[in-house]
Amino acid sequence: MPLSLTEEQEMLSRSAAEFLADRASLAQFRVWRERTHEQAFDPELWREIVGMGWPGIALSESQGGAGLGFAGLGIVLEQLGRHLSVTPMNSTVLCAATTIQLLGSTQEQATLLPQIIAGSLTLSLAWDERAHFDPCGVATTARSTAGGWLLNGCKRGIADVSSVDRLLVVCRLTGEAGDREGRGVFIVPRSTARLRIEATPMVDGRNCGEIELDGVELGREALLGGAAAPAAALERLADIINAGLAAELLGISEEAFARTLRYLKERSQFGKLIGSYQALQHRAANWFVELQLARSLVQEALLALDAEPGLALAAQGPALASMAKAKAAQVAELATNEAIQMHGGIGMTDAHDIGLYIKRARTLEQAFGDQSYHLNRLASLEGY
Amino acid sequence: MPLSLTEEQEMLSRSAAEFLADRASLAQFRVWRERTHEQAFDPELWREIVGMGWPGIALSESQGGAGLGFAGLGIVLEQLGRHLSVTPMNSTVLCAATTIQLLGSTQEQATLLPQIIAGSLTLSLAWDERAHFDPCGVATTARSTAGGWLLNGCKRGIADVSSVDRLLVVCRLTGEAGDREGRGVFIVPRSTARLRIEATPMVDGRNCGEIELDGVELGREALLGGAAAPAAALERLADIINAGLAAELLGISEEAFARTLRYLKERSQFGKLIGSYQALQHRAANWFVELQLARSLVQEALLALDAEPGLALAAQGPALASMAKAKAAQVAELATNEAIQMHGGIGMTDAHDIGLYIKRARTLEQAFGDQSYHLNRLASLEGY
Amino acid sequence: MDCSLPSRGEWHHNRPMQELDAFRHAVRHWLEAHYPPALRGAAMPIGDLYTGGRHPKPVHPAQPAWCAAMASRGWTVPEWPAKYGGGGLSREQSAVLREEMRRLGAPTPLFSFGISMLGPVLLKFGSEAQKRRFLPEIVRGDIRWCQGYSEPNSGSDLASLMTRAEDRGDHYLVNGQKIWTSHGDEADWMFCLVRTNTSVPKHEGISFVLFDMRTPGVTARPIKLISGASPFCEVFFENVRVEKAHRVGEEGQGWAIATYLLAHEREMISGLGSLISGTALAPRALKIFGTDSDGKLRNAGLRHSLARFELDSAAFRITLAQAARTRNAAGMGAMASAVKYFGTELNKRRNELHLDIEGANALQWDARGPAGEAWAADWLRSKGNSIEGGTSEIQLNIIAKRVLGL
Amino acid sequence: MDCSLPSRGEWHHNRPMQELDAFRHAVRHWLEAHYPPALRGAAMPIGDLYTGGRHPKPVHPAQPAWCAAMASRGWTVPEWPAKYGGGGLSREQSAVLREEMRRLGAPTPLFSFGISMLGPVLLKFGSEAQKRRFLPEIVRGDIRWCQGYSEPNSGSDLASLMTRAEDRGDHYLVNGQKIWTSHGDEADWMFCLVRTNTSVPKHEGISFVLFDMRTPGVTARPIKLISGASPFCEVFFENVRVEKAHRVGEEGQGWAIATYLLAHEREMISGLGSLISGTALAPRALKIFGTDSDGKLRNAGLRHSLARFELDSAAFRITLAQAARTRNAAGMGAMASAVKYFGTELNKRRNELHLDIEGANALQWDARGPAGEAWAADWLRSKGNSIEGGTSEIQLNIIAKRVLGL
Repeated sequence: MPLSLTEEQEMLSRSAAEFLADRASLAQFRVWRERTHEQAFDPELWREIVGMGWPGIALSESQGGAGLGFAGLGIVLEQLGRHLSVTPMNSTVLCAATTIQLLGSTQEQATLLPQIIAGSLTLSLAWDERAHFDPCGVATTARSTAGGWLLNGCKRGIADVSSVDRLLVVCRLTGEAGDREGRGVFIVPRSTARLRIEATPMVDGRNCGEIELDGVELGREALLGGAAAPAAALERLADIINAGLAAELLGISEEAFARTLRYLKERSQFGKLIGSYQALQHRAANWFVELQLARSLVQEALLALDAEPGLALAAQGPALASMAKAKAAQVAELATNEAIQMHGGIGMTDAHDIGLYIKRARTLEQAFGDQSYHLNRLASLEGY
Repeated sequence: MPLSLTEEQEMLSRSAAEFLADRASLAQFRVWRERTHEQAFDPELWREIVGMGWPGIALSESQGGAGLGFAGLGIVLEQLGRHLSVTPMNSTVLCAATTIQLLGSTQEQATLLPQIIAGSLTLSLAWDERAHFDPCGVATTARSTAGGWLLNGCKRGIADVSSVDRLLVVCRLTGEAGDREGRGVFIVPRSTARLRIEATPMVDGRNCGEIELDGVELGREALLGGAAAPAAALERLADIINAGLAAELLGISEEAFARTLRYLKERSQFGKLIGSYQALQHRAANWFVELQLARSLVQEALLALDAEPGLALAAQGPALASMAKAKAAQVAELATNEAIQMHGGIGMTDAHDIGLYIKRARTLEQAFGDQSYHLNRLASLEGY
Repeated sequence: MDCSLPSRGEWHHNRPMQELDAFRHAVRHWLEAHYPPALRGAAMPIGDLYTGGRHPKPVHPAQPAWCAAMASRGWTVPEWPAKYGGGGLSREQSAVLREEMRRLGAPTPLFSFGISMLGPVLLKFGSEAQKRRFLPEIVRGDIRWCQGYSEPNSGSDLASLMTRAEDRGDHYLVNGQKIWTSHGDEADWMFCLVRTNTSVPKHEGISFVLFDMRTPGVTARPIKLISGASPFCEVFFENVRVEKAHRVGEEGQGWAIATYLLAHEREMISGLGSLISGTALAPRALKIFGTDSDGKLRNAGLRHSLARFELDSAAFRITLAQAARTRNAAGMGAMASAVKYFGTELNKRRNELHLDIEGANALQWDARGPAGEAWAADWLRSKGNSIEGGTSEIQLNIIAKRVLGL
Repeated sequence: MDCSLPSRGEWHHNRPMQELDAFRHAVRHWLEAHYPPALRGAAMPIGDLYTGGRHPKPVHPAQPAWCAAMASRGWTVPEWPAKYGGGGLSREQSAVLREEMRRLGAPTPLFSFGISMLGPVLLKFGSEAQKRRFLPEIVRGDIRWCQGYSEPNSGSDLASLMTRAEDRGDHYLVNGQKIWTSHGDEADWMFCLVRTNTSVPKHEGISFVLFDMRTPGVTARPIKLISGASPFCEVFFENVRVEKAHRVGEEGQGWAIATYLLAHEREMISGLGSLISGTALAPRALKIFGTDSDGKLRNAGLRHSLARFELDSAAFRITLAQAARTRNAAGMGAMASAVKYFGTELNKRRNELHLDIEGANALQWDARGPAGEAWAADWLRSKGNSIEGGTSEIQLNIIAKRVLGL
């Protein structure tokens, strides 16, 4: 049961699944991961995805998008999770396009979003500075100079860093690390002087690296929106990203479940299919229930983030986003662990596909806050 | 596998089990719980227990005890847990005799301990003032007056309060609620003027009540040890009590397990013994493992509390006491919940014995700190 | 492969409701006129709902009038056919009625097994005579029904039931025993599974019969639970005469009827929403533990557990709401088991968490919460949630077999 | 009934050891003289222990000398009979030797399947010729052994193995395949379960044979795991000639031998103690999250999980120590499964907790901890702990059936 509510959404889900099974399958991932040090994604695949309009899926029709909202984007991300497809949808669309949509001036939106939609511009968001997501803990400084801005600091955990055209770098304009106010987002081309980029191979076969800004000089126009970003807009940005990551995590859990269920019906031990053993049946049934619950929260979070600002549902967006991420991560942990355990020895081999899901699941969980982070945030949002 | 390491301990365990099965069984508990409002325990049963020497079990031979240490006392408490026996072993022996042993002067010990051993004196420890154990949160005051002491405050959660001869009341001599130093323990006879005693029926069929000290006047000799109690001694007191409660919790878990295991081998559904279903088998096996782990910690904690002060094991006493209590409470929660669930509908009836264990387990957990309290303490002891 | 994006279309699930506006207006008007002022603002936990019967025991004096007013329009059972006393409403109209009732805070006027269980069975399997006789009584709440299913040796394995119904021409002679009969001591009639044939496989020899609890030979004895309450009975049958005319469906069709009822779990599912109600946890925790200088609950472990619980509660509520939206779709049977399993386990967790918050105070036998909740009794009672109505183990079996195909 | 209290007696479990003092003194003296200074103070994780063999790959250059010195006294296998090269020590003496080695921080001089698995089998089932030939090699670590048990379709259900050994008079011709053979590519000889009879029930047609891995027709192929390492092999047999003289025990006795080995799990259990080793968690957590003004770890949820983990680790260690004390008692078989099950699940939990602490840093493919631990690889490798050597499910089955009698 995929992440969809209407017939249109089901159609989108089906067509995404078909495309990815054909063009960005696990077999293709296995080929790709050998080369991923140099290039973060396959530009040919990306061109095809651009041709289908996915980069504009969440953007309004007036912005040149499909107007399907974050619910629409979530459906595609879920399928990317199921197929472990390597694309810049996460870095460029979920993170960067949303940043521009929320923080960019009308002019910037009009310039940048069409380039993203057309596939001529890829970007990645550089926010974190330490091993754990800490949205206010921005110590990288942007000092105003005569001609523009001077940036100093280090960023890490930047998706697709080895290939994107530009970076969106969250810097501190005023105050100090930990302050909610005073952060701004800068657009930094990868070829900028005094910008060092280093890609790190991750367990999920992607690269996700660091940058060092050692006195990077930028023009005045480099600051997105021309001013410090409102703290509320940055919070909404993180909420949207987390709901999107939750959708991808959900896809991973669902695919791990589907494959394991198949295996339970194929593999025999002691003369019986292992799926006929009640202990495994109960664990599979509980896993199925947990999947339903995660799906409910992810779906509701995406709807809330799409809802008109005045609506009651919209007000629940922040809490739902944290709930969706925490639950999706928890279920993905359950799913990927159970998948390996139920596959037994073969599940531990690199040659079998089932072991690939756990690697991607954990990197998605860590990005923009793990379970612990989001449970803590949820408690704070609810006032306890 | 009971809580015993040596042949002597096994003998003690066996004889305690036999005695309690005969004289303080669940059937006798059922009769007793109807009358427990007025009297906390059966004095006839208590006389027999005194005759066996249990009140002095942990006390040294020089104090007139059996010299079997807290490991010996734990073995008896475990059996009290298994049989849900109602006795003042907890209030008078585990709590009060230990308090006197740790805080009393030589003179006080020589006077009071023999009375406890002889069964002529029962006592209970009044420490808590709120719903959760908070050893330093003592607000009840003892002011020094010309003739002695003036006590004001309220205490709650006092075991066997409706029947004991005297109360040991933890009061504040100096400082304020929350301070580690400045607490002292007073001996207050139940007939004291301006002392109001109120017993509350609890889910476990015992009573456990409150006292109000509204300007209670006591002589100078009422302060145990003649001075404020060293904070370390009060901590050790709580450690010993918690290890003892953990032993009783372990007994509950073991008995709930034994009875459920029997039921799994008797009850059929769909033409098969329910114990032949693998899902229940795996849960029972996991439960068995958890029991072993709880037993290990309880045993080790008791040994550590008995160990000579200089030994490495003794230094681990505080951490082990908290680990033992937290683990025993967690396993008792598992055990009593699983026991009811595996018994099905019959487990929900008051007529069936299995439902009695859960009630006692939770009151024991709450006394002197629940899982959450002890995990927190453990983390603090370990410096994180 | 068509990889183009769908057009915007009906992307969200809000359905246009303009055509229902007139109906909504009329309903609102009527409700405002007939919903008793005395009931407004009163908290109405599920145990306080009006259950009707020959000797009704309304918790609030205004309940019978509210029930009678609603029954006069058939709105105690909005979607049943009007000719049997029902409201004859469409599903959409029924939803509007519920919404308008919710707007006023109006509780269900009548809560009964007649509505949720027997009615659907009679509508599907009953004779015309049975429908005409029993359904209007159910609509009005004249008769309170109880269910005779489980037996001491037939809990999860219901089909092994042994209560015998001997053929005596125009009637059966019933002997045996039922257990876990909700309110068997207060109910007026019982719908009951009995074995009419012992020489066929166990599922095929069962029939579904109705009889008055005043029939000679019927004895109901309350069962005291660990919580102290006695919501269930044992019911004994000694040569009880049951008219064949009161058999629903064919002889031997009883198991099919029971199965149909299990699948017809809509009411049960919406009832489950109330499962995870009770004392609100976070405010109690804040009251008891206070906050640290950052405004965080002082008990950090509890704070973490509370957040996990809240998250799972929200997931459960949303899943329920989605299940209600798709209630007639194919996936519903699966959801019923999933929701029953998770909801009951969640409620047990809620109650344990509540104990962690209140500490020893909640373990006083008579402990009462701020809204009069019986803390200890509610906690103990919750342990039965995952046993009654099909154990958690049975729900997991159903999911594994029927949904996952294992 | 005798209800009197026992006399104090031998209440604690410390045994008098005076009579061993002379032995202890001699051992200490010898160890201090022979334990290579180069190895002192070096951390020696289980993967770095010396494994011997024809082409030894010592991690530390001093390891072969240390092994040779210990082997010269038979102390690589202290309790084996001296006539086969063992130390001939009593259980008490052996404990003293271990204690003295621990005092010096001296690691096990030789870690091998020859010692822990094949040796006990040969001692019990081997012919005198086999003992005289193979045991001394094992004592010295001349030959490294591997185990040929699992097959692709025979994992948990080991007895269904299909590798055929055809009777050819004085030898067998072996065809088939093994999998999960630890270090099959580095081992010198294999002890192997093969099917010598297909016309009897599966447990009865199995024999236990030994052969050189250089025998023509034997091919070992490493299996790459998700962690990137290849500690296991597939091993293929194509017309491999195995002398009947190298069959241990009778034909058809293989299953009994394998079962005996499973019960003889002492070494395995003491090995499990090292399972839950690795990066110490609390110091890392403190370093990464810091403390609040009360000195508490700033991540409260993690603090709670850490305390729970520590508590279970302590319980596990204590249980292991108690199991070791009673290792020859009847309850041991039960404890072996309990300890294997809980220890491996605990180690998985440890690794997940470690990820929570390090965050994304531990997900770098090449991430290394302060002591050189391969974080990501160790985490991924831990997932196999509850699969290899009998899955958690099999351990729970064993406990349920053999211990609980279900």
